[in-house]
Amino acid sequence: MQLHIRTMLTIVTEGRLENDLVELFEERRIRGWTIVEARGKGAHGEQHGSFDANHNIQIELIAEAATAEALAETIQQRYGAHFALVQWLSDVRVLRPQKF
Amino acid sequence: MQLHIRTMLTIVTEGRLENDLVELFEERRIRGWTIVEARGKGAHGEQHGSFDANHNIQIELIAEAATAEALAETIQQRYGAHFALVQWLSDVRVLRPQKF
Amino acid sequence: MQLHIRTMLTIVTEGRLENDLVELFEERRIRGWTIVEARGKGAHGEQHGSFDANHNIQIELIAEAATAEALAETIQQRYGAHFALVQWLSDVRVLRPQKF
Amino acid sequence: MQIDPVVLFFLLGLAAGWAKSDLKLPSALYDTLSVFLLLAIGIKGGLELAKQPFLAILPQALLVLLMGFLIPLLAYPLLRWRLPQVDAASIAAHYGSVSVVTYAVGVAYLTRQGVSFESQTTLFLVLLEMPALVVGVVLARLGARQAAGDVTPSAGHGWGKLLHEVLLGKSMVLLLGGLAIGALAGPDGIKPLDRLYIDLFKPVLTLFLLEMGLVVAGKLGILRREGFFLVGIGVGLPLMLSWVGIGFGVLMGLSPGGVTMLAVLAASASYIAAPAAMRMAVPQANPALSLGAALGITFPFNLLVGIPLYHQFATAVTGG
Amino acid sequence: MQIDPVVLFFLLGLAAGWAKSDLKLPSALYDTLSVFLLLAIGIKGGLELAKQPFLAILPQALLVLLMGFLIPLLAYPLLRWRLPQVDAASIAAHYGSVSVVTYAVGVAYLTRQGVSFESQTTLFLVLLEMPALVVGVVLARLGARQAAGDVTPSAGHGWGKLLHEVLLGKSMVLLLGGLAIGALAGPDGIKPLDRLYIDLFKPVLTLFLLEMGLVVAGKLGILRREGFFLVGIGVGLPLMLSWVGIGFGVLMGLSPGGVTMLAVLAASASYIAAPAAMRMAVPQANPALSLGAALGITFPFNLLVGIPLYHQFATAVTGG
Amino acid sequence: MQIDPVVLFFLLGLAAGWAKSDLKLPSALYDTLSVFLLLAIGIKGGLELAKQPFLAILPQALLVLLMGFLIPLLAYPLLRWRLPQVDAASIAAHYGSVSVVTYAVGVAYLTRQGVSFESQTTLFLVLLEMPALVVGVVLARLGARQAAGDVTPSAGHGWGKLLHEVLLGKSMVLLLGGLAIGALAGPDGIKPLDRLYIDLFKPVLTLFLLEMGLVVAGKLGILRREGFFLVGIGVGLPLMLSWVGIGFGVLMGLSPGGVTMLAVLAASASYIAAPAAMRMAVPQANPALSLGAALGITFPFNLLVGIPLYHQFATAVTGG
Ligand SMILES: Nc1ncnc2c1ncn2[C@@H]1O[C@H](COP(=O)(O)O)[C@@H](O)[C@H]1O
Ligand SMILES: Nc1ncnc2c1ncn2[C@@H]1O[C@H](COP(=O)(O)O)[C@@H](O)[C@H]1O
Ligand SMILES: Nc1ncnc2c1ncn2[C@@H]1O[C@H](COP(=O)(O)O)[C@@H](O)[C@H]1O
Ligand code: NA
Ligand code: NA
Ligand code: NA
Repeated sequence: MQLHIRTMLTIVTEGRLENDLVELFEERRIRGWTIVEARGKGAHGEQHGSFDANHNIQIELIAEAATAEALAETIQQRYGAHFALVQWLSDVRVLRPQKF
Repeated sequence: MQLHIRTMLTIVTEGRLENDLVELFEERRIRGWTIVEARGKGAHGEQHGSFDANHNIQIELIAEAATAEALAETIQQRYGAHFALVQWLSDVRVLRPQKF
Repeated sequence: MQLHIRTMLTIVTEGRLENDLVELFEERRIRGWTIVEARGKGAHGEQHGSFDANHNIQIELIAEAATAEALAETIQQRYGAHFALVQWLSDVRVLRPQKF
Repeated sequence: MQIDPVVLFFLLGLAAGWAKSDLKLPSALYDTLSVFLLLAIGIKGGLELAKQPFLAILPQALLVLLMGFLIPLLAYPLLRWRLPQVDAASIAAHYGSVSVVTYAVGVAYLTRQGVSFESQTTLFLVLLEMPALVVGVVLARLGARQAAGDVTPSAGHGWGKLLHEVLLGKSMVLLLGGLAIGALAGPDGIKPLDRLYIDLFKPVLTLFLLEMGLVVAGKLGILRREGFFLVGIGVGLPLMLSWVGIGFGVLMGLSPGGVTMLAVLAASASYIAAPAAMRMAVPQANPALSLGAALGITFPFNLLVGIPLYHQFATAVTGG
Repeated sequence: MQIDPVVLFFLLGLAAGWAKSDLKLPSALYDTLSVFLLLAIGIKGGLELAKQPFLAILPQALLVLLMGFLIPLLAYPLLRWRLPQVDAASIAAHYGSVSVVTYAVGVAYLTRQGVSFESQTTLFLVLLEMPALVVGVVLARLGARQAAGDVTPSAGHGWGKLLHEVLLGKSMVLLLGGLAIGALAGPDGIKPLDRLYIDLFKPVLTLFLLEMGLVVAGKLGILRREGFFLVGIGVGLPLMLSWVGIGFGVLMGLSPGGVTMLAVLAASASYIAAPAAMRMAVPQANPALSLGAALGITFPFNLLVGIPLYHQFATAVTGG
Repeated sequence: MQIDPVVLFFLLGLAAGWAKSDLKLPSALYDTLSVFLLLAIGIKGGLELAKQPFLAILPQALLVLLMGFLIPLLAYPLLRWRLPQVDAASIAAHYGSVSVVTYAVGVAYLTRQGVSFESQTTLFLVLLEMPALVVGVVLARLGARQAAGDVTPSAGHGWGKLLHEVLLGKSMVLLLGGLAIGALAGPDGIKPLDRLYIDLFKPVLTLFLLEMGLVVAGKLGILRREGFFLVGIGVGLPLMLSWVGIGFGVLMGLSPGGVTMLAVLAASASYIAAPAAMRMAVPQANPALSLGAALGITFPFNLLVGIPLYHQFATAVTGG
């Protein structure tokens, strides 16, 4: 089995941003992503998730390195100043490179 | 502390496949895995998670490289054609190598 | 965009330990972490998540390598013997190194 | 024709979803409501069953089973006209099976109109759930076998697993379980539970319909893409199938209300049991297509137009 | 002054949270309960609306809208005294908008006291939800524009998106949707739903208040940090604003009960619609501050002290 | 002996789980139902408490506490016969504490039989929740201390934390909180809440029992592995302990119904509070073992066989 390296961008941020981020992904023609509900703590305090206004989502998104990095940078610039936001990148090996 | 490299296989797919996949894991004598509820978008459209027939799961499974890769290949062959499915592999460092 | 390497510690364990672990993080002056609900199987049997006494959490925590490893070791020593617990470490690239 | 208030909740959900409101019901609520509705309908059926000797309705039950096998066989050739075999088979299965919520709205409609109907219709609902699924799978597999190497042994469950999937699917278990509980406990035993399972049935249905409105709104995308064809299926099939129901109803000698309910059952399409079973049994079929038609078109069509219409049909035919 | 039992549930939640009990309600329950409360209040309002000609209450409705625009304009300069513009604007918006649960507890209080009030107060609740949010955003943006380069175009949604956010936010959709359903279906149509939307309203409120107690307990940290200032806002503003409500109530010629309810609405601060809208429209504002004041102080203050007090004010003023 | 309909829901869940149906209730529903049941039982107890002077039942309360301390001390030596100390201690704690749902089914059983019982049994339920947990932890720690170096200071919480865990665990908080609310608000204050907390209590119990059936079915694996021994514990202990309850009941001079309820309490094993506390206090104990016995065997045994049996015992002994 031949594996191919791609970059995974993980975004942890406020649930409210989901619609905006998905719009951004569509603009950039990203073809897929995965979202899970999360809570956590960071510089913006605790996000308990018990209450409407206050839950995180974690988005995982596999793409080519350049695409993922550019996306991370845009998100950082657009939302980093005022929203709870942490992003990280890592390498993953995928089976079907044409998918990402 | 000495750390040991193992391979982590992550599987994102339709919730309906959970039972089948767990059966497959048992057959292969995989000793552990972790499942979280997810939603997402991909080639098979959006999986909102709001509705029975339509939610994803994300499975993480640490194993030896060969085991993980073989598993990924089987899953790809068995379900890749007709089900929403994305898999990726990455390296992780674990504390107790005998566990995986 | 310049990226910086940090270590991500992932902890999968019983939901009951959440309070204790968060206390430990605060002691160690860890500045952030993310928690998602999980279920799974391991040496301690299945954690279905359907029932109070029986669900997992998965904690992700980005920190400097030394901090993350020391934390993993403490957790292993303190809870490894009697609780369902799996931990792994991996490298991630972050945008704002001063945050972690 | 005044609209039933329960349907207004569906329209509210539909409007909110269509306008991209951030209104969202937790999925746990959806799951809870559907467990409740299935159990409550089962119990009601069981209570009625307890009242009459089973043998008396056996002939009717057999006829209903026959109808369940027949409907997908009627729908399939029509659908084949423009669809691949697997998709035609899967959609035929959806329309052969039934929608519990459409049934419930039908009951609400007749009750509001003061029209009575035979109590065994709940039993018919249970009986209709499964046969069409079996027929659908057979049709799909016959097709697939002809289509050569495309189908590996792994594409879809074996028959044993499939039967398990259908018979022990959530809807069957709760409907049959409720039926058994209602029949065993009888009216006296169930009385202390009436406050939930009887009194709150209709109000809870409103919440469920609100959610269904939101879900259907989420299907508008596929409708736009698949356009007229899906609308044709989603409106044409129930209209046609309602007459199959009317025919069988008349054959069984049901009252006008009973004939109406059988028409509603025939015209309704499953969106819980069928998608679950077809996904595992015929994974090659496109679930967006069958769910788009059954849930995106037929469900609202039946709620808003179909049910009153079938009632008029039935009244005209039975001269009731 | 005997405490209403529904408030005891709030205190239980508060105590449990404060003592760090492991009591936790699932977030799906919270979401479900708030959907239910909003719908139920909307329906009740719609039923009342159906009873009287809309034109008759139009003048009152316009006055209420005016009050909604006025309150944040009054609160803003006071808050500017010690807060940055964005935070002052955001808090002003929270207090100009309304808390549905505070309203519901107010209704429970008056009902228990045997005091009647005009049925259109539910309509007022709906009307007050939005105007203050618009004013708050304008104030914040005027401020931000002066504050130079700090605000990139991306900091906050544009007006179109914002209006969408507010008008199609969960609370507006459910309140207005309920209103429409109640008005369209009328008392006869809603009757079969009474068992849920009317009979269970107050009991369900207890569960919601239990949860709110836990949520408020979670805000004690920020209270401790921000100390006296937040308490000053959280107690001072509602006390002051209650008199604005009383003034408008008297102007409209409402009964003592009606004046009380308008005071409650004026004094209550939104913690569902406002945080959602402000977060997207004015992301520079600190949400911990506004939510801390509105939910951490004002909400319990109104429940425990404010509502009875405003009733006394209103009785004294109207001589009722 | 006719089976109570609520028990049928348990059997339905058990059957569905055993047959590996895909029926699954959302965990949020389980959490919600248990919050509701605990609160409702607490409130009912509080209402009863409000009726009688506290001092009058103080002697009985003390006897009940004594029983709570005694039961684990009786069970422990029996369990030590084949189990390690930590496991024996943990299981002893589970059986010394009580199961709220078993209690509720007992109430339903007696009500159905038309047998009255002392209202303070709800108070007894609350009192029995905790003492056994304390005894269990002491037994485990004495044992562990002897077992040398195995126990690092980190294995298990300190006493302070543990007391917090137990006293502020969800069950204690909701039971005591409900008790206080019921006592403070009195029958008049609670009346508007009756529709939920009283009328829906039994119907809601059915949903909870359905879920419990599914949960118990999930424990069949451990039963198969641990075989006869677990069954021996799970049937033998409650049978034996029911007589302890009967003894104390007679000693207190309770009516036949009251003696039955005390037997039910003594024979029931905790599966909410005890597992939570033991997991943190005695992490060396195997939770699968204690939960397997308490939930997998004793819970269904009590529901199906135990409750009617204890009632017969009690009637025979009291000559009622
Ligand atoms: N060091 C970290 N490791 C993992 N997740 C983090 C970390 N810091 C913050 N987070 C997550 O990112 C969210 C936003 O972070 P912040 O903007 O720092 O408040 C938090 O609520 C956490 O869920
Ligand atoms: N590029 C991607 N990155 C992360 N997750 C993805 C990606 N593409 C698809 N997924 C996830 O995998 C599921 C199945 O993908 P697909 O088979 O492409 O529909 C989707 O519903 C997503 O949750
Ligand atoms: N090999 C594995 N890969 C991923 N997750 C695992 C693995 N083994 C165990 N886990 C997770 O860690 C939890 C505790 O593991 P254990 O202590 O082995 O019971 C399990 O319930 C799983 O969720
Ligand atoms: Na049908
Ligand atoms: Na206000
Ligand atoms: Na006991």
